[in-house]
Amino acid sequence: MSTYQSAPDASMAAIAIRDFEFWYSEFHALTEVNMNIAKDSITAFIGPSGCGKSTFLRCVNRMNDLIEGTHVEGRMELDGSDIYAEGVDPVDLRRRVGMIFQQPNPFPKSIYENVAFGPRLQGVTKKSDLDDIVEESLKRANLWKEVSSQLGKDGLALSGGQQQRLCIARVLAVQPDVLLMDEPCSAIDPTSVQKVEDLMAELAPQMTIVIVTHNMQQAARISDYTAFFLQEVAGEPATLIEYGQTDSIFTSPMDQRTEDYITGRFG
Amino acid sequence: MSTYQSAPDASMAAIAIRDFEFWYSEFHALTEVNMNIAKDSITAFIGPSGCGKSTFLRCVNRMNDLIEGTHVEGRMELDGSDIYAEGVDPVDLRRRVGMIFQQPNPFPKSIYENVAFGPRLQGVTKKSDLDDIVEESLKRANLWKEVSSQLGKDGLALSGGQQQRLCIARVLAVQPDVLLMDEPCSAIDPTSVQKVEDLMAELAPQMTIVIVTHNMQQAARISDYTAFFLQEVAGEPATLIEYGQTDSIFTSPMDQRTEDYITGRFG
Amino acid sequence: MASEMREPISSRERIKRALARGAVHRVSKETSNAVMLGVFRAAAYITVFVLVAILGYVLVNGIPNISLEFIFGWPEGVNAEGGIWPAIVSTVYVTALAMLICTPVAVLAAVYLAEYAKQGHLVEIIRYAADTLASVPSIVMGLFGYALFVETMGFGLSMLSAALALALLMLPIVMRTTEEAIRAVPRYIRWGAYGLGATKWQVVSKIVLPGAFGRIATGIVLAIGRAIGETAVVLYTMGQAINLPVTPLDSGRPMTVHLYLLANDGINMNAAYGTALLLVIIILTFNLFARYLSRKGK
Amino acid sequence: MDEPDAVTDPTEDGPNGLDRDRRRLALVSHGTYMKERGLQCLFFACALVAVITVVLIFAFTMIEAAPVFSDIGIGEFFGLRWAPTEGSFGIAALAAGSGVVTLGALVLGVPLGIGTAVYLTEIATERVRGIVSPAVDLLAGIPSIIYGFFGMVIIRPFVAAVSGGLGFGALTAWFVLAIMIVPTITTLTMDALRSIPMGIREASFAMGATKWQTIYKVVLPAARFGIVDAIVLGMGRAIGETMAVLMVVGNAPVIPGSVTSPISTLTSQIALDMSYASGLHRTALFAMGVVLFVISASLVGFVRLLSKMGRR
Amino acid sequence: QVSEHVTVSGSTTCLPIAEIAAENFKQRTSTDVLVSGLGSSAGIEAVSNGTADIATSSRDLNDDERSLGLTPIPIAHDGIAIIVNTSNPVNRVTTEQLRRIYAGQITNWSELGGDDEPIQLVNRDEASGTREAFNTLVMKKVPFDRRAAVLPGTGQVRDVVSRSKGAIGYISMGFVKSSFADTEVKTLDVDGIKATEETVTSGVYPISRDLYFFVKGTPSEAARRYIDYMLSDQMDAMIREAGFIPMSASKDTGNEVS
Ligand SMILES: Nc1ncnc2c1ncn2[C@@H]1O[C@H](COP(=O)(O)OP(=O)(O)OP(=O)(O)O)[C@@H](O)[C@H]1O
Ligand SMILES: Nc1ncnc2c1ncn2[C@@H]1O[C@H](COP(=O)(O)OP(=O)(O)OP(=O)(O)O)[C@@H](O)[C@H]1O
Ligand SMILES: [Mg+2]
Ligand SMILES: [Mg+2]
Ligand SMILES: O=P([O-])([O-])[O-]
Repeated sequence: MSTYQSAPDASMAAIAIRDFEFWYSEFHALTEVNMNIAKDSITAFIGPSGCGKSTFLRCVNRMNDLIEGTHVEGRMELDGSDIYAEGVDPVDLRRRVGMIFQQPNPFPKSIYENVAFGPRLQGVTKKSDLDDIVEESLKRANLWKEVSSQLGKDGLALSGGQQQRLCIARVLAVQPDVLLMDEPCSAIDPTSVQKVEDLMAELAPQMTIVIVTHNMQQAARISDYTAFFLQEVAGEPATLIEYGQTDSIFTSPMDQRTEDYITGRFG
Repeated sequence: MSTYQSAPDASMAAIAIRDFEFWYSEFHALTEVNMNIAKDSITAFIGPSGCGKSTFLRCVNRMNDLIEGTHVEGRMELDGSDIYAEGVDPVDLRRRVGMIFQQPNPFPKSIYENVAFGPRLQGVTKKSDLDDIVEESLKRANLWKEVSSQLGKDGLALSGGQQQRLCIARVLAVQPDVLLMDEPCSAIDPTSVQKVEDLMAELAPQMTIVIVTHNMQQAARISDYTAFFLQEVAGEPATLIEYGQTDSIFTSPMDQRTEDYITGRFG
Repeated sequence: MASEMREPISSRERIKRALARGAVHRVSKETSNAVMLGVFRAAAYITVFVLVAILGYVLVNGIPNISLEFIFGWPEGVNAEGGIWPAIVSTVYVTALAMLICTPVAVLAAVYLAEYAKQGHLVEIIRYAADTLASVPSIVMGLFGYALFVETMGFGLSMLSAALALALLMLPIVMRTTEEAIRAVPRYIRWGAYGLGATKWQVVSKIVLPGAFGRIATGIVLAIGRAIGETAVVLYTMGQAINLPVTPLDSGRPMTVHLYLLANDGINMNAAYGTALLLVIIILTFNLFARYLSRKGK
Repeated sequence: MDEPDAVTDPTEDGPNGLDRDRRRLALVSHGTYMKERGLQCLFFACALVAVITVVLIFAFTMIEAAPVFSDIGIGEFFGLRWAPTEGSFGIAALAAGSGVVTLGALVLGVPLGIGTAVYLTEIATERVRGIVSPAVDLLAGIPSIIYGFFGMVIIRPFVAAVSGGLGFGALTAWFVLAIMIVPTITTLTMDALRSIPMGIREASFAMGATKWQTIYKVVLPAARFGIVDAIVLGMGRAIGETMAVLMVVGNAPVIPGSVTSPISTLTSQIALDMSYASGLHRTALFAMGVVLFVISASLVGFVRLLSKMGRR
Repeated sequence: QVSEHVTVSGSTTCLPIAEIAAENFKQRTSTDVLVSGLGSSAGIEAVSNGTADIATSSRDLNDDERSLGLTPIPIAHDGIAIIVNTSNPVNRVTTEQLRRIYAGQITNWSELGGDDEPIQLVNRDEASGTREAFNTLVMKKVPFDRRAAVLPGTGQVRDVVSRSKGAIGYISMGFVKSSFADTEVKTLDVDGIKATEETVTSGVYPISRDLYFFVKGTPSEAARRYIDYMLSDQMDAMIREAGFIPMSASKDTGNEVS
């Protein structure tokens, strides 16, 4: 059903999705998703509002487990092992698959404690180790310069863009293999958007990044691969319409619906 | 200060605005607005978020009177009489100047009672008259077919798009001369947007319509005239930057800031 | 096109005509508006006036009777002259004990409802039970406390019996405010923690409860205010002996009961006014403190 | 439960050097599982405390009240004559007293409470609201004994002076209870009114409705469930109130001749008799407790039903 | 050291003297005595079920209570005064009239030679020993008018009567005069006799009774010493101050009180 244009093959996949279906209780939200998400590159999910981009993203680190009544079918493999297999600890999975949300969501704690939160969960207690991790993570998130002198400050006291980078630093501190970002730039100012995009470009070579965005230009700018989702009929499940290298998708979409969406004919 | 391109002249004006200023208590929100809103046509207000489009729209039916501490200067004339003149009853004014909001807001009553609300306020009590008004208004709002068999149903039980049309029917039932619409399509689905746009086109020949929209394509598609507002410096009042026929504004804006906004360079 | 146009025109005319017919019957909307707004205003003024009158009355009559000796002294003699120190201590003692008993249970119960429970019959039943508990008339709680704690469990008329009964009274209040507080913690923040690989308990204990602390404290303080003012429950669970309680099994006489007895005996009304004023001051202080906490929590 | 086979072994078919830091996904460890389970059970137990208590209250009062059925008889129990020393345990007059006192309090208190709430949410300026609504909030916390005390020293003598009687009776109780329930009704009604979206008020004004028209045609109907909630909870408070009533009704367990003659209520009679009652008398008091409990539980049930309807 | 304490519960009439005794006793022996007053019947109930060491009562045991095995210890004599509003011109009643008043048969003061003013009955609650004594001595099994206001405390009866013109009530004579109340009440002569220490001690005043302690079985050491203290000469002045008549008064004159 989906169209593929020079999409990553199984050998390049960090995450391999096969015949994936998703339900919110009664509501069948996603159907027949098949795709390989390329390792150490940036994949963008685009599509009109309500087409299940966030839903699908949250399937990757099983955040949907937290919503009552959800249910999946099909396989989703992270480095070859099915994350929905019986007995798999979603907590461990989420440590390996970090997530950034639309709304920057620092904990109501100090900057330091925000970043140290993950390592502490994993049992790091030595002050010097924690200091190290916090500094490294903030540096990787391009935030160190701005906050190094005020690590005790409340994370909520930062600007929106800084908060978002703090959230990224917080995730980097647990060394995830995959980073999921759900519209990470839609609630922050243009200058901060620039910084976050730069940061993503820096991280990509060693990290699989998946980003949901409403901003076509952003998808075109930063991603290596683009996946277009669509829910054609309200109430029916959405699915993957077209997937492939970003250049191809944006310059020569093969599916009419992709083209309509990209050229702004709806949505 | 504002630029005008083939803007309506005073003879065509349903609403004539002169040197209009607006304050929320201390905050000077709008300054030096001068414009003629053309009778029986569609005028679109565009501009980035927070530039006072809604504020200005709400000045036209004096909804801002309901907010404590607001204050206006200048003149705003509806068919030649100043609506801010002493002794003008805002309640009567609002009957002549209907308003549709971003969020469809039917009363938690039956569809019938929603539409009959305005006529009842005006003293219509005869069942047959009310029946007539309800039917005619729903027909004009292109909703009759969908709801004629279930007039007793709660207005809130309709879909978002139907709710918005119900709100329009509700306003039509009191026969306003002017219809103000504040982002009427931003909270409803694409199919419904189509229906509402069609409806506006049908109504326009006999009704002055002013619409605030964030959707540039929509403004271009449906409006006869377009006004671009901008607040250049945060904290300073916003003003009208450019105003004129929609075609001219979109194809050859005279002000650089208008061009920047329309081509998506900011906002 | 033409046929499309005709429809709305005729509609327009018909609406206009119907509206015009109706306009004949119109009553003066300005008058009814002015009158009714006046009625509402009057209702508010009466309410405020009455409540201020009560507080003013208690204040005016109470102030002359309050002194250090009144606060820290013991009741003496035939006419209960002197002070009400044992009553103050009994009140503080029993309320603190009730709070200690109630808070952990209520907070953990709220955690269950907000974080763990699946919506369903069980949760419905728990909520119904909590609501019912909140509305059990205090005299019934007194009866129950007397039958269970005083007699069956053998705690006698004591701080412990009274505190247990009061804790039951406070339980639903703290439970509800805590649940609301927990729910008010944005789900985004929770997700952030889950996303970092926190287990449910870690999220609850490290993120949710600290985040909700201000509002939980508000609930507890409000419940304390309620417990301090309670009379019927303690009357038959604590006894009324004038006594400085030491162990939880001691009897005592809280301020509310002292006030009731003074008012009934009607002999030393001065002491009654003084007690009433102190009681009101203490409770208002707690409630103001709760407001302060909730404002700070936001 | 642990099924390692469900996870394919990466070392077997790991392709082409891309398995930089490939590791198996950890399975949920038994320790973590047990700990989380244990905590959940603890929380659950705490949540059940409320249920258990309610059941206990009912069961305990019911057991203590059991002889009412065997030794007094249901018919006699709901009879008119309350004279425990003479072996009559009819609660009809007391129940009637509770009913009369509650109804009157509602008649006075509901318009005041709702009127105040409407004024504060819909009409008053920001400044007035800022002062008055916290004050009403605070007054909701004033204990009933204070209201009773005030009723006893001010309202009762006042009613006595006006009516020429002793001043004990339904009329005095109405005033006292009305004052008591007004803050409750006001705060709850304000909650209900505030939860109505601003949008429909704006819509009404934009249709050319006056403030009053908006209030009674749009706002009050939209808030009707919340307002009924407020009234029912105020009613519960009035029925269950003990000390304030005890201090002003005069405690005569009869059907009164007028609103200024002494009456008695279920709650005040329990409070009055509890200290010395023994035997059947005591049993009857517990049975009255059961009656009160059932009334308040049904009111709560009613409110919950209503809010469920409101949500729909 | 585990502080021993004595729990005393019962009559509101006896409350003041029991509390004074407790205060003084504590000063002397540092033993806590916890006194509460909910009515005589409440105290008797409390002692018989073990929640109190001593019951105070303003009446003797009734027939039901005799089987409980309680030992009565009279601690003072007391008269029950009939009180009316000071503006009431009536000065005397007979026991017979009193009975008919409280039975609801005489309902207007004019029937007693007073103003044309309805009689407002103020009664005590059933826990009250005063009521029980009044019932025995005056009502003689004729039931009380059930429409009467029932007040749970002596002080309230006094206060209500002092403020309502048509009211009548009965309280322990010890409470008639109070330096703390700002209102006055007037006592009526009963069968032509004023309630005074002499008339009560001599038994001439028709509505008099004794105040009692009741204990169950052998009281604890501390309780026994508290009782002894209450009966000692040291308490006499205090008992008089509270408006009652110490037992020694009748011993002195050699009179026995009914
Ligand atoms: N918790 C939920 N329970 C039930 N349905 C849900 C839930 N969350 C989302 N949905 C539904 O699933 C569909 C997909 O939602 P989703 O949030 O994934 O869309 P999206 O593509 O992320 O949209 P947006 O661009 O607006 O964020 C929508 O129809 C939505 O209504
Ligand atoms: N009630 C109010 N009191 C004070 N300031 C207000 C109020 N409402 C709006 N403002 C301010 O007035 C300015 C204009 O707001 P307005 O809502 O008119 O903008 P807008 O152009 O409609 O924006 P949007 O596109 O987001 O709807 C903003 O700076 C806003 O913060
Ligand atoms: Mg989304
Ligand atoms: Mg706006
Ligand atoms: O002394 P009593 O309170 O029992 O009348």
